[in-house]
Amino acid sequence: MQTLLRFARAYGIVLVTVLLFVLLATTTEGFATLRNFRNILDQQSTVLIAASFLTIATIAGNFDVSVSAVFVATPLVALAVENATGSVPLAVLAAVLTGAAMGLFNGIIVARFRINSFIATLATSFMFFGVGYLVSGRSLLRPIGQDYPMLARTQILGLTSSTWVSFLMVIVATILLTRTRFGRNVFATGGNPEAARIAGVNVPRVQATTFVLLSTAAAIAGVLNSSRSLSAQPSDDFSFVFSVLTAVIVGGTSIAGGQGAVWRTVAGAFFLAFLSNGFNLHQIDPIWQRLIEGMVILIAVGVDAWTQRNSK
Amino acid sequence: MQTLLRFARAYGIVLVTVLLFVLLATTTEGFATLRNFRNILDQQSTVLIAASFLTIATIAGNFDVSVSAVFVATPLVALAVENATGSVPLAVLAAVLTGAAMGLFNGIIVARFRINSFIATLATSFMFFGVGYLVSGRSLLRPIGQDYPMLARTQILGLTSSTWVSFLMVIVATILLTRTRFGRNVFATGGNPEAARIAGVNVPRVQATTFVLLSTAAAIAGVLNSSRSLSAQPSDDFSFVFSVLTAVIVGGTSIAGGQGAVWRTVAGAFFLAFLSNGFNLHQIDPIWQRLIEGMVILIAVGVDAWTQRNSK
Amino acid sequence: RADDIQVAYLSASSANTWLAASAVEMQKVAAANGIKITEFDAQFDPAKQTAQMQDVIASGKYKGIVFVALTGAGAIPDVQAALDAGMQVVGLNQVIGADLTTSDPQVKGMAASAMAAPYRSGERLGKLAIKACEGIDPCSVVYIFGIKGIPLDVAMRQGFDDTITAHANISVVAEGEGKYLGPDGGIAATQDILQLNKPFQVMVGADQSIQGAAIALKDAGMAPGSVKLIGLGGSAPALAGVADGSWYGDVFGAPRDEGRLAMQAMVDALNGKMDGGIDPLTSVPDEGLITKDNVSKFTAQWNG
Amino acid sequence: MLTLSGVSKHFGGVQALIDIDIAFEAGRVHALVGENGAGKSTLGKLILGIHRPSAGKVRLDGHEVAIHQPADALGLGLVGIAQELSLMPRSSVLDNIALGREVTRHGLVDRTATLKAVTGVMERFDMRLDPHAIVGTLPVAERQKVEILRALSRDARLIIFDEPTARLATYQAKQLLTLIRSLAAAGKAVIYVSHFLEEILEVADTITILRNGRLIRTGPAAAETRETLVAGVTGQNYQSQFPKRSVPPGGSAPVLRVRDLSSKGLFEGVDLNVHAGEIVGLAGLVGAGRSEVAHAIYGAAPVDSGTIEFDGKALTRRSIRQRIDAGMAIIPESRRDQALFLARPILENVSLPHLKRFSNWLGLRKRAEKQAVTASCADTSVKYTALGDHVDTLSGGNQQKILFARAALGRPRLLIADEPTRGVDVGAKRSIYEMIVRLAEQGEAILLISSEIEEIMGLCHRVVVLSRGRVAAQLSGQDLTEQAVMQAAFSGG
Ligand SMILES: Nc1ncnc2c1ncn2[C@@H]1O[C@H](COP(=O)(O)OP(=O)(O)OP(=O)(O)O)[C@@H](O)[C@H]1O
Ligand SMILES: Nc1ncnc2c1ncn2[C@@H]1O[C@H](COP(=O)(O)OP(=O)(O)OP(=O)(O)O)[C@@H](O)[C@H]1O
Ligand SMILES: [Mg+2]
Ligand SMILES: [Mg+2]
Repeated sequence: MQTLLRFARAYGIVLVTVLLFVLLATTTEGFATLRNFRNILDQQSTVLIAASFLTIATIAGNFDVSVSAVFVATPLVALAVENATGSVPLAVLAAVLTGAAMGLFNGIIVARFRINSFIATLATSFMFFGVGYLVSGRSLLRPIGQDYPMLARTQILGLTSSTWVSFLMVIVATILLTRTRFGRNVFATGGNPEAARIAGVNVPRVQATTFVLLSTAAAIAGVLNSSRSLSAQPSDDFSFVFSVLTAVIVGGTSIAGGQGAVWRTVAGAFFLAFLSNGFNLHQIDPIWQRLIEGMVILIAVGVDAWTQRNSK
Repeated sequence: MQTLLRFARAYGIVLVTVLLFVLLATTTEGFATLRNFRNILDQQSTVLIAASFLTIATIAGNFDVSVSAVFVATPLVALAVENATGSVPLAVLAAVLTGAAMGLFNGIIVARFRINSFIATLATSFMFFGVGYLVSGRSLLRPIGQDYPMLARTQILGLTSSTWVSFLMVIVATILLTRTRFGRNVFATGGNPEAARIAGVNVPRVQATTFVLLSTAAAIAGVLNSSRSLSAQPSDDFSFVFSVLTAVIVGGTSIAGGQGAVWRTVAGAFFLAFLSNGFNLHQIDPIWQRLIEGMVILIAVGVDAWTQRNSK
Repeated sequence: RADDIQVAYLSASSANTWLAASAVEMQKVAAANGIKITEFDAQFDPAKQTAQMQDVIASGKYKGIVFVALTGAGAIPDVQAALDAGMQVVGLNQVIGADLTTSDPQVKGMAASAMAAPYRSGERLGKLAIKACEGIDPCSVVYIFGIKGIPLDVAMRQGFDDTITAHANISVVAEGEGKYLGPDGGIAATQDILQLNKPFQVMVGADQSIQGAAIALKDAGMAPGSVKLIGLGGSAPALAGVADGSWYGDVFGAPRDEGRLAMQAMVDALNGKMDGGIDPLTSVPDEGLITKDNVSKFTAQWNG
Repeated sequence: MLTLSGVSKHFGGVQALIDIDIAFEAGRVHALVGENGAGKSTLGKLILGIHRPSAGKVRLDGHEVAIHQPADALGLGLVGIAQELSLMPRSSVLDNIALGREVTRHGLVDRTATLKAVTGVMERFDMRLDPHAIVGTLPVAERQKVEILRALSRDARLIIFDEPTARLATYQAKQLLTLIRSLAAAGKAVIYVSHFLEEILEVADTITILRNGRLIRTGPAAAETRETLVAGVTGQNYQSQFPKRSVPPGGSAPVLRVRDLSSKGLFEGVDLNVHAGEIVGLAGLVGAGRSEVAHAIYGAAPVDSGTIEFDGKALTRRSIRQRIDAGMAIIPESRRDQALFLARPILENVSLPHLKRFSNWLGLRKRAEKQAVTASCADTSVKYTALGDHVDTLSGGNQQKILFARAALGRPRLLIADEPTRGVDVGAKRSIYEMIVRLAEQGEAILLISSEIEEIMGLCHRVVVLSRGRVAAQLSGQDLTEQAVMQAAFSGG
């Protein structure tokens, strides 16, 4: 009992997510089916990929709004290359390199020129969205070959390749954060940058690296998304980063930096996914969905914040 | 010369804004006309009203995403009341009270339950957007009388009433922040909440008050906007808070809290307004606008950050 | 050229692929008539659009405005101001005014407006649904909104409901939201709806959502055509789907025609002729109701 | 005047105070002594409304009072300065001091009147600061003054000073003690917390000893001596505060050779040698530039000219990493701002600069890391429950020892220790001194910066005195006397 309570306190968001899961599984027809779980995993894969690495950037003390712009622009690069060369590997490579370059640009601006990361990445968002327009000629792009769609949609052991990639990325992010020197430096940088510097951490480099990793992940997510939906189109849409950031923060990673975990983000993402899946299965009117979603998020975050405070 | 340099350093963003102004005035036909300035003032009025008070909330160390939702929902309340009663004062009162209540709700959640302000106001945004859908019956609302449109559109000394209201709100916010105890407490709360508490500041109350003020201001901005456009419609649109927040941050108020000024935000808002006005007058291709806007914001913020660092 | 007539094009978003297709045709008509178009990009921000309108009016150099309004009735004062300043205004794609059932201009003095009214689009979706449900009783329909609750979607749904109401065999058994952001929304909505275990025969929604639905249905192992998919938009994938039988039908959408007609109306207006309301679909075969029988008569005007 | 009866306070499972009965009287200075973590600050925080007691009663002038929050305490005239600086770093000195006491007229803050009031307080207590300076840019000692001035500017009946001299130089501490006596003479009750037993004996009328949250005894200061206090506080007897000094090394080449080091506006022409096994003191007044010199040597701050040689090799780049790899370690002067990650485990705090040693291509070798950290913590006698505990659960003295554990883990050739005993109790101080001496005996070169003249005198083989950024004297052997050091420190005058 005592240990159960201790567990609940340390892992508030997991508890809340499990409760929601149990609630839905017992009350909602169609929820606890293999197919539904496969769908949820597939639907969440792109968010998870970006969110795992946004967790790292957030722990390092930064914000990155440009995740959306990278997510929108890089698949356009991929498809432009695919349309021109017919080569899927080249397409993916081009998108990933573009993503990495965008991340490096963010990183240099934030880490070297010390511009507040929120406003810096907002500004670079405009630029990256602009790149999306330029490469696409403002038109929707579709793959010409049969291979591109298979990037996200290949079935392996009953799950989509997109899902497997998301597992991989979650694991990579977790290992980076908890089992490497880089991860320690990330926590140090976000927790107390001056102390990190004195302890020999190259703070600007750590920060820049988190941006590069994050943009690369966002590019991979973008490519998978375009593969799944067989198309990509230019837009100015910030909604992806909203979903991603919501998962990170509902998970309980602090935007103040220095604290957080990838497993938290995974729990946060699934909490939100179960919630919206539950709404859809219950056919709740979207207008009431908004009200209920708002309240449920408040409760979940409140419980998690409360347990985090008390578990110290 | 020395003092000029000192001035430039302390007021980096003002300098940048003035430079942009001079550049546009000398190169751009139609920029330096009375009518153009009147338009810019009118266009910026709603942003200025909300941004002045978002500055206060930001200095107190909080984020408020729900500004958009309040801006969307409260004019729907106003118009629903106007349509039902025909009374404009009642309509305005209803909207402002709704705004204040929404702010109080945010304030209680953030200050009392100590939920991170970003995620809390994101969650309440969903709820407030939902309120907008419910009061409007999901349709566009229009004023039935002739008075409502005059709220924003009355011409006084050549400027619209909306412009005058924005002047008033900027002044009120400035006085609150710089010349009252409340203002001192806001800086203290954002600068070091624990220290503020020890010094006898009622931190939760200060925080809640900033939320109430901000939501009330957002409601006023929303009502003026609906008066100007003779209608209001429900939506989930976050673009208003993006514009408002961009003005605050381009102005140089730190999202870390404890630092900032309303005049900075005013300069930031006009910097952005001149920029987009200049784009429009120069007929720059929208695709390139994005790229240029991103770069110019980076430069402006970079210069301001640099001068703020060096003026210390 | 210096002596060109200047026309401002106030776009809801330069990133929108439908509007980008319209813009291409507008350019052609403009070039043929010695008109220079300047595009303004509101990036879906209504406040920005109002500011752009004021800037356009203040600059004094434009003779006309082609306007894709973001706020329906909210745009009326902006249009009024432009008319008061002596400019010609042609609406494009979106209704300017509160009545979402008609293409006719709703501000006195507006030269023309080229669009398919949302309510009409809903009716057309309804007509195709009736056709798809012929001989099926009961015929269960899934309706995918863009964003449920916004006036546009409300009007469209109203048109749909009013059309199918006389047909007792048809009922809407489930709803979803596609969010107007590519096929992703449609995929997720369809996946979730399949979990309801409510059999359905027909799905209707915007092309992008239905594209997502097709992907999700296929992934769920359902044979193409086993659910009758009806889209709205006339995009390339929709026409291809109708042609190969994986889609049942589509309500045509004509961004290029719309752009051409709008610019033509602007030329007319500058020459003193007011064209009034233009529904581009009245001039296409079968009022734009596409099924396998007539799909060969249509060519897609945009990619989706 | 103020009495606490049966007061207890626990934080979760930690009993910080157990059943305390104590009375504070007007016109008297009442000192609290005890080890780190004994509960001294907690007692003060209960009075100030920062924490609420878990049990017990508080009476003011015989009436029971409920103090729920700091504002209530302020209303009753109970003020204090906290042990950890609690200032708004981005606000001005003026705003920090005046917070909550701004002069208002018609509801608006009267800035000139407020400024006048604040400068008035500065003059009255002879602590002058630029009222418009931004607090975050001030040296720690000045910040401490801001904190003190804030307390003094309120109309107080009782003032709590929680280790106010920990951040002050000796001569400033003397001034503060005089000030405290005058406050008591003016009829105020003063609670004084300090680890400097000499100070306590000098200033206090009454002394209370706390140990592990319990009140051991309260009695008149006149009845106590240094020895009785040490015994009361630690439960042990030390012959002397300082361990036996190690033998100064003979003639080897210096580990650190600094020549003509300058940084504009901070220091100029600094020459400095430290040999293996030698403890060199860097003395001077607060603001003399000692920390800046240390930072420059450590590669954490830029220099304009001069050379730094380490083990015979010139260090040219400004890179902290390079210094750490070469075998330098630093204990910075502010453990909270410059050294610790309070919300991270002890393990990570200790190993951070040395992770390369515990990494291979597979990532961190956590077991090796844990072993090494455990050993290092044992060497430096850090007291902790588990290496996974967050550092902010440790007492101040143990937090400071974490930094020694961190430095020791790197087995450095040179250790720069900047105010290493700030805020630590007598027992911990003694063990830190032992640690320093032992490290020197093991052949490490040590550069010790301290504002406590006793520390410099008790430990160092040689002392370099800085005054206004210049070397005013190099003293060793017979020349090294307390008076000579002080004279040199003030010489830049
Ligand atoms: N906010 C807190 N949460 C949990 N434990 C606390 C808290 N504050 C103090 N403690 C614990 O209470 C005990 C007493 O701490 P306190 O700060 O009063 O000691 P102190 O005598 O002032 O020590 P020092 O000389 O190091 O300042 C310690 O064990 C400490 O770890
Ligand atoms: N952040 C800062 N900004 C501006 N000036 C500073 C800053 N920190 C220190 N100074 C100035 O640099 C000089 C040296 O300060 P420093 O703190 O190094 O002195 P110190 O001898 O180490 O004193 P101590 O460590 O005892 O406080 C002082 O004149 C001080 O005012
Ligand atoms: Mg203490
Ligand atoms: Mg120092």
